[in-house]
Amino acid sequence: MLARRWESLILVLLVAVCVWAALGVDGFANTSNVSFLLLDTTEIALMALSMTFVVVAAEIDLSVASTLGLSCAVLGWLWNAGLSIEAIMPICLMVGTLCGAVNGLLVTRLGLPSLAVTIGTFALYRGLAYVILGDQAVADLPAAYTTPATQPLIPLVLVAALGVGAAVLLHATGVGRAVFAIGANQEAAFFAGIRVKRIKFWLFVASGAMAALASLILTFRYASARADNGVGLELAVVAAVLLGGVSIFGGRGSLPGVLMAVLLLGVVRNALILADVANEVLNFVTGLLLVASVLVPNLGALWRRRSTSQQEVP
Amino acid sequence: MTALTEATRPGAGGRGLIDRLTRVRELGIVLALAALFGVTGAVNPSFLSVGSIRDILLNSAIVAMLAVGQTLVIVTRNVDLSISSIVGLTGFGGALVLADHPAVPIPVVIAGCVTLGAACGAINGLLVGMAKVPALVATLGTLYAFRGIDYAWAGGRQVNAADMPESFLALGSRSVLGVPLLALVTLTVLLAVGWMLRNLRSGRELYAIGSNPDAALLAGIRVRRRVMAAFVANGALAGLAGVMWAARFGTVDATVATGRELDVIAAVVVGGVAIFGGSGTVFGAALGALLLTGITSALAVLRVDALAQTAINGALLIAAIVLDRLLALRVAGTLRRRRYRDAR
Amino acid sequence: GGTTKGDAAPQQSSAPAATANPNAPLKQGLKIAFLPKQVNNPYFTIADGGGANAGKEFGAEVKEVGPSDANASSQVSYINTLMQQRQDAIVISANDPNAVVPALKQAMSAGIKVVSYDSDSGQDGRHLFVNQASAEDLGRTEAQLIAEQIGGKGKIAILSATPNATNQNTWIDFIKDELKKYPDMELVKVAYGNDDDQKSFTETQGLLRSYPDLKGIISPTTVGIAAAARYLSNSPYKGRVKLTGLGTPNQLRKFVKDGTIDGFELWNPGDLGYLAAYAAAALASGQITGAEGEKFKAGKLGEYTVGAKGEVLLGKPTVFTKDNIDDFNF
Amino acid sequence: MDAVLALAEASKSFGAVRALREVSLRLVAGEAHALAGENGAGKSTLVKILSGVHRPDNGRILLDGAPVDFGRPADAQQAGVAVIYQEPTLFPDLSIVENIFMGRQPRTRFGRIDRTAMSEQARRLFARLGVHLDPEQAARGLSIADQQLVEIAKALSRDARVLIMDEPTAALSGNEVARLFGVVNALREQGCAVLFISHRLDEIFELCQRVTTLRDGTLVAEHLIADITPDDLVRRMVGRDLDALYPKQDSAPGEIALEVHRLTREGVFTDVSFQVRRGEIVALAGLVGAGRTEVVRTVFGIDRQDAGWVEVGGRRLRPASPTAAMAAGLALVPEDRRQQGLVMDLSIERNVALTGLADVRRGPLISRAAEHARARDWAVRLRLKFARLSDPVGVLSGGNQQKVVLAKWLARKPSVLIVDEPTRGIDVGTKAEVHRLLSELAVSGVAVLMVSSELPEVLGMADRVLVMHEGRLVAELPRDEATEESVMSAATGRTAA
Ligand SMILES: Nc1ncnc2c1ncn2[C@@H]1O[C@H](COP(=O)(O)OP(=O)(O)OP(=O)(O)O)[C@@H](O)[C@H]1O
Ligand SMILES: Nc1ncnc2c1ncn2[C@@H]1O[C@H](COP(=O)(O)OP(=O)(O)OP(=O)(O)O)[C@@H](O)[C@H]1O
Ligand SMILES: [Mg+2]
Ligand SMILES: [Mg+2]
Repeated sequence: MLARRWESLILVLLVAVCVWAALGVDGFANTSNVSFLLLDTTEIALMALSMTFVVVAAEIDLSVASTLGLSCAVLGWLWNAGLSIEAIMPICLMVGTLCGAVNGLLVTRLGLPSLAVTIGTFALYRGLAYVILGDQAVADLPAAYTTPATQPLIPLVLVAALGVGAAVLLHATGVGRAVFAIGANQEAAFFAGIRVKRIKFWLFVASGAMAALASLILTFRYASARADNGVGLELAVVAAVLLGGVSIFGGRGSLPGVLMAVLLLGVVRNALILADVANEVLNFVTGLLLVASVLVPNLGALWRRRSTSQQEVP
Repeated sequence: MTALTEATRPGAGGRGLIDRLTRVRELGIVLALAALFGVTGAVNPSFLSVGSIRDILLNSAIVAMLAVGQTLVIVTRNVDLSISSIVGLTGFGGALVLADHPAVPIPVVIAGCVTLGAACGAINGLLVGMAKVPALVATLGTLYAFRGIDYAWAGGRQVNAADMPESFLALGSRSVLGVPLLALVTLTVLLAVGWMLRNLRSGRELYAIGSNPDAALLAGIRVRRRVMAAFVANGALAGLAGVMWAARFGTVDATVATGRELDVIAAVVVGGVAIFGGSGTVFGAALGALLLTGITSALAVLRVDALAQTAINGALLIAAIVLDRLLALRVAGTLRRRRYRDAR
Repeated sequence: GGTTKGDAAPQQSSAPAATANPNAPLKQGLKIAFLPKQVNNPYFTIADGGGANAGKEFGAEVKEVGPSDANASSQVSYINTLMQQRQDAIVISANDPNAVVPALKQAMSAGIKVVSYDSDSGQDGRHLFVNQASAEDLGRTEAQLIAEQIGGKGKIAILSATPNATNQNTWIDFIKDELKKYPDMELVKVAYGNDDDQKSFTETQGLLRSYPDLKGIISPTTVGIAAAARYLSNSPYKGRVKLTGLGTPNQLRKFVKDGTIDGFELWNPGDLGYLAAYAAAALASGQITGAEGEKFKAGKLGEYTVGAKGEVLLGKPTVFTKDNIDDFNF
Repeated sequence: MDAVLALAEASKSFGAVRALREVSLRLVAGEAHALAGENGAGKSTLVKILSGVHRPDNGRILLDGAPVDFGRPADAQQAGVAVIYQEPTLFPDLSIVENIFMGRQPRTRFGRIDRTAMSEQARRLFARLGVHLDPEQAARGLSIADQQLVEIAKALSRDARVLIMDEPTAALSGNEVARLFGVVNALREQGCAVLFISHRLDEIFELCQRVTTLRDGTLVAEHLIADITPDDLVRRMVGRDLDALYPKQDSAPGEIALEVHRLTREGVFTDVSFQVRRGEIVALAGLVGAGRTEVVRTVFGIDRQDAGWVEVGGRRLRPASPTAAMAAGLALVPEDRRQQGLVMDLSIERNVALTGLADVRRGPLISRAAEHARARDWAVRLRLKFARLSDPVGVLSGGNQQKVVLAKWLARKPSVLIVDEPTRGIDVGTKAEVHRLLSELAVSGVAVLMVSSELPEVLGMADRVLVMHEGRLVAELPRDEATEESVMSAATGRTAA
């Protein structure tokens, strides 16, 4: 029920910002800008979907952006090697899946904290990307793929479809229930016969696969496969997930909330840039938004407790 | 986090065993360090030369300082991602003052930076301790926010070595008895904090908080105050690290230390500090920092292909964590069997 | 089957259709936006400052926008927003020459003039490229500088930016080529400091540890050379190991004076921005279209001619030594 | 005689739930005061008010007759109130001795913690309580019982004026309880005021001089122990006459349902073999730390055995897989409901559904209706006291939480039911309830294996009693041979059967 309140909070904020931007910022409310805006959020949205599951299960995956980079590198490398793009894409997805699997194994089999593991693979996967593609930038990708990627239709349909799927999976199926239980108290979940390790493993795998999928879209959108594609995206994804109301301690969160958060961050960014707000302010606002989203409700609670306790004092 | 399958239970006569176990935990890193220096030294003896060792100490001084601070926070089951931004802010601020107001005495500048850092820490502390914002969220936010302030302040300006007084830059390169000054500073802080964490009530209470926050409240520990203190201390150390950065690298702009937070957390974790709080020592964290910077230097010395360095770095980091974990599991196993024999 | 590299259609450059009117006056109140690799970067602050000055001279409103992190694709969303703002011209230094092309193309088709400076974008993504100094000049002169500093013999190394840095990589190619003329000199390693101060610092240490008999270092990046200089200046290698490359006088004055560096080179970034702004204005005013051979005036810098592939060359780089360094302040 | 600590017309509500209504209570020096009441009657709430965890909505706390305001637990501790909470509150990463003295460690002149002095005090304490735990070992992995003992040591270590104990004996077996009472009585004679909560009436009558009864948050009555019989007390608590506490029906044992063969887990238990037939209740008795929980954990696949195997219905179980065990019809009600039994943040209904996610599905999706029905059904059968089934389990009273754990497993209709301390913290009324339930299940052909530290329960319910000592099975006693003496002597390792 906490999640409910949260979603509505984010939604209100989102609407408010959109209204403000539409009225106050010229160049915001027109189809081409909106489609830019949506496109810009595609990769983050995709990775946020799987990240939500991971965080709800009280784990975290900081290696997503590096996985994305590695997949990009593989794509460029194989493309230069003359493989057909249709053959390369599934390979990239497999690479992502593999990256996720490695994280999953280290976390579940060795019981290592995911934060530590994925900080490691964060460096490892990015490094491998450099090893594979080195300093090249592969740009001569087929227009048949790059052009549609710059149109909002396909990415949006993809995000929407996967989004709905993920939401149902998390909120209406046994697996979802299990994920929440694991996040809230994995020992109890284990005692209830839930396959904690197996489920966690697959969550990481999914996370890797999503990163790879995102990498395809990103590469085609920018018509450029490089080892350093998507550097720093992991924080954006985590930020979106947290802003979306997912508890970093696991066991709490909602997918619609996260998707709205992704959108919110995208809109704010776009609107502020249009309004010629300096980049530093932009970072500042992002940070503020993140803190405020938790702070406001908490302060409310805090204040209420204070006031009641005062009248309690005899 | 409660162990899933194996409930490790140090049994009767566990005293010696516990000691062994704790020793082993740091031993893991020490072994890794030995291996690193051994191998690298074998390939290229100059790596073990006095000069080289000094450079490595110097390089790790700052990360180690940050790792010590971070340990204080992580032990309380929190985390501070914003340190990199605090270092950036204080580092640039300090340099700017030195450049524009040469009149201001250096100790004042240093004190100022430490205070500024402590202030940033206090903001984190308020958010986490008082307003109950999860540390990761709060400090991810302030990570952006502090950096934003930094950028705004700098406005594209860069302070160069030439602009700062020699006497200040000298602090970055001076050695005392052959040991770099910065390394000594870090060492002093390390020993002091280490002693406090082990021997003072306040220190132990940090562990208690991290181990079970609710119980800590029931035990009458002033949780908020302690958490607050941890963040402030961490901020202050980050501030100090900022000055050290300026003194060491001479050229500073708004981007100083960007992204370093992950290195520091990595160091702390490699150092055997439980990411979920309650256990670990600053010494381990410092060793972790030494190991990571050692790796970077080693790769540079070993003529490893530049493109491969990041990858190897990551691989070794994981290897270190895994090694540490395997050792821990091993000890747990032997403990169980040992008690079995005792029970007979 | 499937789409492979082979059958990827070669991207034909969009030939400038419009005709130029050489004596059209510069329009008033043009909106020109500078989009550097990274804002808050001293180098670009100076360059874009130059652009702003030019703007004042011909009454245009010049602004600087951009990401604070210099990674590949972060510029694209800025290009899009600049399009929304209907700027007259975009002056860009591309982080990823390819990634920006699609967006720039859209901008161009929306009637916006695009000038790339400092770091070119894909050719069909801009009308003009204002080149700070031909890659060839830079590469070769750097090789020559180090050669004369170490007397033409001995081991040298290069401390570059990131492995992906387009500029540095082209320069390095020319450095290598020039070095062929010096049989006694050996390039032992190209190290990468990722334009990160600490990394560059550590890499320098590494170089000297692993090649104790190193004679010289070329660092074709302002960050790298500063870090290297700082390490050398308080190490025993000071003066023994020569250092040259690209740097700004303010950054390196101290080291030139204390003898760590004999000489290094750079173009004047202020002039670069200045020229780019004039080029943009000339395009937006229809003086030129970007076709080879066209001429335009760039205020105090005089007249420039558009070269092959729509390139405009700023001029030869300046070499800074202890004799002339105090004449410069940037 | 004047009250050291007193509660005057205190009330406390949690949202809709009125946990406590105008309750007054006086704790007098040198007197042990019992607090009796069903699960959810408000006992722990009262304790938490006296210890400064909760502030009363209205009403006052009086210390030596003067009103005080316990804002934080620290305040109560300053006032000399020592508390043993119903649920253990230990620091798993710290050593037992640090747990005991946290915040009050003895210090040298320079404020440095004096570790030797600390350990010394701890050892003396344990000696007094007859606890055989190594003070230097970490608290992680201690069984509930051991945790309980540490909590007791913690409370006794601060020589308090008021000692409050919320079900300290719930997980303890006979002689630990005896030891505890010995110490408490000593303290009481030194003039300490004691508040004692337990669902074991015999303990109340043994230890206390006065008893206050709560029902639904209101004070029913206060008596001198001398003036009241256990049956009256029960009537006051439950508000009705109570049917037999051990309604064991006889049932003919069927074929073997569970066979444990030479099961060994090094360091904890060794070479344990036994069988449980359909329709019989087998009790696993023993002292704390005998390894009973360990055995059932391993049988259910939580831990991996080092040797031996488990057969259910003649088919061997895959080791270390609760999922496999459940598929084979096994169910385990664990001893630690907070950590292992329940997901505190999840609602009652979701907790109940957790063990049968497959049963509450419509197609691939979860059916809230089915989920709700499943929970409602068992909530009624177990007389669960709750506001809404969608409330998080965490807000339920201790005993009611235990009921949810039972519901969660009984809803699976297991063929072999393993219960570890099934009535821990459950009130007499419900206890009878649970016992009838177990007995019915047995009659209906379920094989029941019951770990219990409560001897009367063992003797009252079991068809056969297995006794463990130091990780070994030392005796197997059929119902008619199982007596207090025979079981205890086996449990303490005096005779080996
Ligand atoms: N934090 C809370 N939030 C909401 N309701 C609560 C909370 N704590 C207790 N309650 C409710 O208050 C009532 C009294 O709970 P309490 O724990 O005092 O019962 P109790 O007498 O200790 O029962 P038991 O014998 O099972 O421990 C119960 O209905 C319980 O659900
Ligand atoms: N063989 C053994 N030797 C030493 N200590 C043991 C042994 N078996 C169990 N213990 C310790 O005794 C404690 C209780 O273990 P366990 O819970 O398995 O026994 P139990 O009979 O179920 O006790 P409880 O009454 O707590 O259920 C644990 O802390 C465990 O470490
Ligand atoms: Mg209770
Ligand atoms: Mg037990």
